[in-house]
Amino acid sequence: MNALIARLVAKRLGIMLISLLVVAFAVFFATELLPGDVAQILLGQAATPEAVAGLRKSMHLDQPAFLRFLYWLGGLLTGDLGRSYANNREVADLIAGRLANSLELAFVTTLFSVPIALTLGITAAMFRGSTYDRLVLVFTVSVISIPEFMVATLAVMIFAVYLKWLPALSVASDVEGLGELLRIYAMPVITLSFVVSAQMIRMTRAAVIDTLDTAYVEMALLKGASRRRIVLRHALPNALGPIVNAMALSLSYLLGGVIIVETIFNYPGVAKLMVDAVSTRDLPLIQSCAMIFCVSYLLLILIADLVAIMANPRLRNQ
Amino acid sequence: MGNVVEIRDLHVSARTDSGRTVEIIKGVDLNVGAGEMVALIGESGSGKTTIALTLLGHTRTGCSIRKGSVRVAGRDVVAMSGAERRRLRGRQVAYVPQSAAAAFNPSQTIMDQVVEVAKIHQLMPMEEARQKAIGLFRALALPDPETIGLRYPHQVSGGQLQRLAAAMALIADPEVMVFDEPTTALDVTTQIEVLRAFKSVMRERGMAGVYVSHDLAVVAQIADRIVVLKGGEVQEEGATEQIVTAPKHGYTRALIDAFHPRPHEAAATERPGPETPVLEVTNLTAGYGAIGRDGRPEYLALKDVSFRLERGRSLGVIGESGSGKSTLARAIAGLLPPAIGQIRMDGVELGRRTKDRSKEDLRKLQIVFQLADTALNPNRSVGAILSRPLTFYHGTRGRECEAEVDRLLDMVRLPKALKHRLPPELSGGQKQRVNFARALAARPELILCDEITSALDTVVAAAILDLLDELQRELGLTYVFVSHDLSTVEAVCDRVLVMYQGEKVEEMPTSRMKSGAEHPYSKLLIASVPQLDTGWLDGLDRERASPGAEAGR
Amino acid sequence: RATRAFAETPKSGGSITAAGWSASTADTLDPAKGSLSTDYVRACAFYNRLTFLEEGGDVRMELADKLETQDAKTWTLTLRPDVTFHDGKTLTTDDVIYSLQRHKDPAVGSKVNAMAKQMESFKKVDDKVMEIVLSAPNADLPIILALHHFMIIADGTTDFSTANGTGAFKCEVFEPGVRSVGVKNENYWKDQLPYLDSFEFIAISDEPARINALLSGDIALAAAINPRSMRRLDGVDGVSLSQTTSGNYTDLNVRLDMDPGDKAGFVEGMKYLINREVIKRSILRDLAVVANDQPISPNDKYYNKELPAKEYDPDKAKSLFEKAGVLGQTIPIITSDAPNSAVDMATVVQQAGQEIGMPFDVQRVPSDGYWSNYWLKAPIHFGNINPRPTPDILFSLLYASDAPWNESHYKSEKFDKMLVEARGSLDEAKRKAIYDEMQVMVSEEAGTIIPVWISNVDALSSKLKGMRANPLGGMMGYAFAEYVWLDD
Amino acid sequence: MTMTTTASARKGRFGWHMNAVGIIGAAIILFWMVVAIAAPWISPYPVGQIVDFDYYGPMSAQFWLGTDYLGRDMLSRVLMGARYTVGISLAAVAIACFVGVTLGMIAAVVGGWFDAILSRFLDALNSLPSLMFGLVVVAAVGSSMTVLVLTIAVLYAPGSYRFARALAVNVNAMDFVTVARARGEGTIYTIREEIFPNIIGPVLADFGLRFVFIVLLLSGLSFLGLGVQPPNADWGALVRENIGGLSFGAPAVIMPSIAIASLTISVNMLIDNLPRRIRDRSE
Ligand SMILES: Nc1ncnc2c1ncn2[C@@H]1O[C@H](COP(=O)(O)OP(=O)(O)OP(=O)(O)O)[C@@H](O)[C@H]1O
Ligand SMILES: Nc1ncnc2c1ncn2[C@@H]1O[C@H](COP(=O)(O)OP(=O)(O)OP(=O)(O)O)[C@@H](O)[C@H]1O
Ligand SMILES: [Mg+2]
Ligand SMILES: [Mg+2]
Repeated sequence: MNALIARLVAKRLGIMLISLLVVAFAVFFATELLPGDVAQILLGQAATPEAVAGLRKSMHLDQPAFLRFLYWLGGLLTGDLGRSYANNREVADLIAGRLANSLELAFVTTLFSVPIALTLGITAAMFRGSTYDRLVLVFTVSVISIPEFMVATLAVMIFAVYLKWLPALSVASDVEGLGELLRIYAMPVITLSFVVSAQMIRMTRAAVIDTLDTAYVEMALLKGASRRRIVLRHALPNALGPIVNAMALSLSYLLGGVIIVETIFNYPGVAKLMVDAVSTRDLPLIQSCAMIFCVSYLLLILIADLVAIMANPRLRNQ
Repeated sequence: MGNVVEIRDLHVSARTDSGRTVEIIKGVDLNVGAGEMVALIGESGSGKTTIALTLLGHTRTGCSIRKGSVRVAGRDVVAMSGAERRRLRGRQVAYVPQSAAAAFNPSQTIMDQVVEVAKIHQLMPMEEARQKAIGLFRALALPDPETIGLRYPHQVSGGQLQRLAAAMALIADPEVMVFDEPTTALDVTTQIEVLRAFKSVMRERGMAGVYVSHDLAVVAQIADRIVVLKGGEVQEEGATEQIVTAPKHGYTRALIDAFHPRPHEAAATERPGPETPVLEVTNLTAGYGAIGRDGRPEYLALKDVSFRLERGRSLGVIGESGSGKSTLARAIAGLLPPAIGQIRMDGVELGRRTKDRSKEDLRKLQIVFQLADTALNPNRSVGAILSRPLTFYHGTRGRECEAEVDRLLDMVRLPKALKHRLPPELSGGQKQRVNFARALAARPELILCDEITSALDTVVAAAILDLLDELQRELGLTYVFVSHDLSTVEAVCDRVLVMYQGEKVEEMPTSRMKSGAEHPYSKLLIASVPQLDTGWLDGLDRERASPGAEAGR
Repeated sequence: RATRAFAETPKSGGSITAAGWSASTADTLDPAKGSLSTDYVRACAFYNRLTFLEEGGDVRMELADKLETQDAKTWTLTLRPDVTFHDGKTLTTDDVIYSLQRHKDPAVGSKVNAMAKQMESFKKVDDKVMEIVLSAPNADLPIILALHHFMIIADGTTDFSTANGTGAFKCEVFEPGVRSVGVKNENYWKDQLPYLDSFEFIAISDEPARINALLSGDIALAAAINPRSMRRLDGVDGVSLSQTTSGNYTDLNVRLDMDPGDKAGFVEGMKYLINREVIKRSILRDLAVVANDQPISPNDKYYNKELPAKEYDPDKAKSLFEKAGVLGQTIPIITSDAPNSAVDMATVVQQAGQEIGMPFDVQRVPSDGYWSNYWLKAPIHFGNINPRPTPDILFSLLYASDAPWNESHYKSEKFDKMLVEARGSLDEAKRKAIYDEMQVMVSEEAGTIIPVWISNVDALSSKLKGMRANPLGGMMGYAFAEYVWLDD
Repeated sequence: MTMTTTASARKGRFGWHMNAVGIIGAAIILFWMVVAIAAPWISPYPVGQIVDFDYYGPMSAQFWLGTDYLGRDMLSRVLMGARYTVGISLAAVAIACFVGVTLGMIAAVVGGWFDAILSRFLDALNSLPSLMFGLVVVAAVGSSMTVLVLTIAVLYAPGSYRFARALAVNVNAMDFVTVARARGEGTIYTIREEIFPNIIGPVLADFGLRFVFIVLLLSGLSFLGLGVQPPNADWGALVRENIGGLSFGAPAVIMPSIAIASLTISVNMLIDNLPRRIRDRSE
């Protein structure tokens, strides 16, 4: 069993490396295709040809971009993410704090949204076809069809401006105590939960319904098991694979896709960092962010697969 | 002492997708006395399962008990509250499902599921329940009774699972056991073991039972009384002996007739001599899994099989489940490239896989699968399914094609109007006919039939077999007929080939099958076919000292 | 409205958080590279300039004690005696020379490289006195030195991960794209200043979010309020507004060297087609002043009051387009969210065009890369010019034949000559006359259509006192931190 | 065997019946489609015209849905916006799903290297930030309606691919596909006739969700300069540009939101309640 998982993990890590390489190249070429380079963008309106040339030279941008890219890749192998072109700081330093922030937010959101999504999805499946079920379905579609920035703005207006319960900004800098932490995270987490839950609810519902239709669930019913027991002990463990997979896909959004939330709540995370990096054509920073998103995406999928395997004795004992 | 089960004027209705309500059980009465085993038989869709489930106060989604009462141990389950019904289930009435493989939760150990009833109803401490389960395993002649409970469902064989399902039902010492076709999915050798185990346990504990089946021979072994159902109504009811030997109702007679296969008559034009065979298979070896360095797959399902088959003849392939019968058919059809060996059709060697074969070769050799449900695309009309091979192989289109489809439907005795239906709208027998007609549409010379009647009830199966026989005579077809059911093989084949663990153990003419089998496995297989004789199973027990070890594998 | 009573007495103590509108990883503490409001705010807090531009446009000495000249070419600079850097080092002319000299090195990437080039040489007289020699006379040097980029840093500084300046605050935290925190410099050379113990500066790029943060009390100052948000803030207790009409404008540029701008009459037609009144009222909600197609703001003493703005006159525009032979042709206008309100202005022009049978194809392009890809390049596009303190800077930056940002590619030898003449002249009346004429030339001849002056509005908590307008831009020319105080 | 038993109950051609919820959904979609087509004729004012010097005007007899931040007529803007939101989103989601589903089915049927490489490639495409992708597209090929539709399609095809592939792999293992293969059928026939009809149900449900995402994505892309050009705006962009009016409940921000919700919810209502004939084909 452990050998199987070890083999799977090894294989996936191999694939991950290849994917990372592909993404790195793709991002590089995309950056190259974008008009303008760091020097030009940094100088902005003041970008006269001589000024650009001078700055490029001083930043060692006069080497071919591809060479710099390879150099960066080489550095990556030794764990060196390089220096940001835009402000000449270590990319690792720039990212570290913000990645921690992003992970924190993603973590809290996960803690909050996953149980809710599971509960709603499972209960909707249990009462399939009922008014409750229909309500949940309509709710999920409505939630995803309200633009994220609207949810966020509304939340701020209600909770921060009118009620003054929560701060309008979520600067995680000087937090004291759990209560303060909860206050600070409340609004971004609510907004993000809206965004990521819908998909999870729908998939959970579908997966649980699939298993509720099986003969072994009917058998459990005929053994006199309660509805609760049927769902929790018989249906859920067998629906875990697809559910976890859907969760992984939804949660992968929490790192790179939260730009709107980061903007509105002024939360310093990696999504905004990446946008900054793109707008300044800061190749090392763009690349590093892209790698982080890619790795987190692949890791989540790997975890989902491992959970699916652990949940399924047939796979587990192969 | 009164009846343990009393059903009075039971009406069950179902709501169809289009919102109509149809009555599927139309006023059934049923009594089961203490210690009595009553069998419900009838064709597919006659309402057997529906009635059996009402004993537990359960109806499938969309169905509801409209009228009548179902009294179990004196209490009416129809009138019970949900909580009361939950208390009844598992404890007073227990259910053994048709397919144990599907009825076990794949992610829990067997022991957990067997003792679950005790846990739900808090009948005894868990340790005690486990000990009791082990005792049941032993009583049901399961191997390794101490440890088998620790395995997961996929780690035991189908026959064992079926017995484990019985153990699961027996754990709470219920007053009534409900068996829903518990052996239909098993092969004959396993079926015997399971039947025997059921019978002895039931007898020992003096339980009452309801046994659902469409197989008269099986029912004859185990039931005290038989109730014959059709279209949700009771046709005939009587003691087993009476039903089997002196059926009164016409439908019952048809059932019993269908059981006695008409022996196959060898093809009329017995051509002699050294004509090139239609199909010649030499040293065929095939399997599944990764291909090793020696070119052999990891797991060999077929080892060194050879045979010849002449035009207009049919060859039966028999053997227990997993013996490699389907693998043989798939290898011949080119769906599973063989590792070693050749397949010749009309003396010409065929490509290893379908891709390597010419369209003409593909046309001449058609394969028909066991489960018509999965072999027919549920979303294409019968007409479309049948016209595709016509267009594909012969370029027939338009009106001509329509006419040809009509002719095919006629050939398999289906009304033309069926053309516009989708497969899910057909009955099992109809589906299998369409499945077969599709093969005929190619105008093949050789048809590989993989258990095409196993999933059908006897009456329908007999009709299909007749049809096969007739078409062979009319069109000069050659069949390879895969089955685990000897009587069907007997009905259509000239020769039989016995398979065991991927190897051909014996080949002989059908006529010699009963008397002339030499290999011990062939003998066991042939002796395991239930006879329509109430004393057969008991007689067999006396004959043979210990239950066969094979079935427990 | 901006000039609130200044009679109240300032109080010391307290700290605030203020929010600008943009920040990125390119944020810098190097004054030479500053390009965003956040950079300027930081620079003003941590460093000092030699001179400071007051509300009315007058120059006040800051680090400089005296700045004198005879011929507007050679300037003698005397430094204040008592100034020290945050690290304790005393300010000397070496620091000044280093600070000014580095702008001329292209490798530094200075934003004012072009302007610094005229400072031909620097001569140290002693620690407190030096000479600046210009390549040509320029009477505006004191104003030029008041630009944010000419902040004085310590001699030899190359590492800008923190700021070592002479300013009112010491840099405590600097996280590019996130926030910066300054704490009061106890040894500040100005008496009493600053009043605040510390201040934090962040950027909230989403405008509604910025206002929400102010309303919820999370921040004390929200810069650059959109005119259409006025309705939310009007009459709200605890919020006051600070409005500055400085020289900020968004202009529609028609390149004179390209089709269709090279066709006689086209540019003039456009000047009549643009509905300044609608732009002022509908787009900017009256937080604007109608402008007359030249870059010198009405607050400036050199503003030509005689020069009228062209009235909206679609019929005249139509006949001009007909004359140019372009009527009915579909003409693309490049717009983007990068120049303030440009998209809305483009639609106003488009709508007006539609009414006279002149179809404009408005193309909104990404703000990312707008300045390097479309600005100055597309035949018809929008630009946005921040306030500049002198006509000379404006004209040489934007209209001289060799101007780096010659938006409409306007070329006139006469204009170039007048520019040089005015620059070198210390005679006020003469300068005024020349600049008046130049304004007329630009207004009539150049392809830059400047419909309105855009006011800058900052919203602040009414506890925050001491904010005043400044010609260099909003937030008191970005220098508010040093001068504001908290009242309770 | 249960399949057999339910069959008889399904006899008859009642499969096309659609329930009330589905009909309402279809009616709303139809309504918006008619609006999209007829918009230029039924809009009371030109979309770009400033008709009111007030802004965020309330609903009135003159301006039914009030006015926007510039004082333009909201009704006209919403009506014209329907063209873009309905048209582009439907076109883009159709292309994305068509391409994704087709490739997914091919990958499932062909398998092997083709499958492995395609899956890796699309995974990589998926982890490219969409902002960057949008920027590159504008920079490389400029902006037009076609480009916008294609860009969205490219952004959403990988997800669709993943989904369809997983479904198709299951169907591919069914006997009727084996029969087709044994008959010698080509890949195209197999995916078109044998696989596709059996995954259409879940694919449609996925289509519905993806449609919702695309409606919202649209507004983001038009800010990048892709696609809908001023003075026109899709509904998402209308919400975005008028978001400042949210605090006093201006109809300018509420109305387009309602329009979005009505469209996306009814698309999903329709799909969830399609005649069983279509929806449950794969069950
Ligand atoms: N949920 C349902 N909705 C509608 N009709 C149903 C439903 N379940 C069963 N039926 C119909 O009820 C009838 C009786 O079904 P039942 O399963 O009891 O038959 P059976 O005799 O057990 O058949 P089999 O031998 O195939 O198991 C069939 O015609 C079937 O189509
Ligand atoms: N796809 C597969 N991968 C691996 N092993 C397989 C596969 N299909 C069949 N086998 C194994 O090959 C052996 C022969 O299988 P085959 O299907 O030929 O048996 P069979 O005689 O047709 O049995 P049944 O009567 O149950 O249909 C079995 O042990 C089975 O478990
Ligand atoms: Mg049944
Ligand atoms: Mg088989």
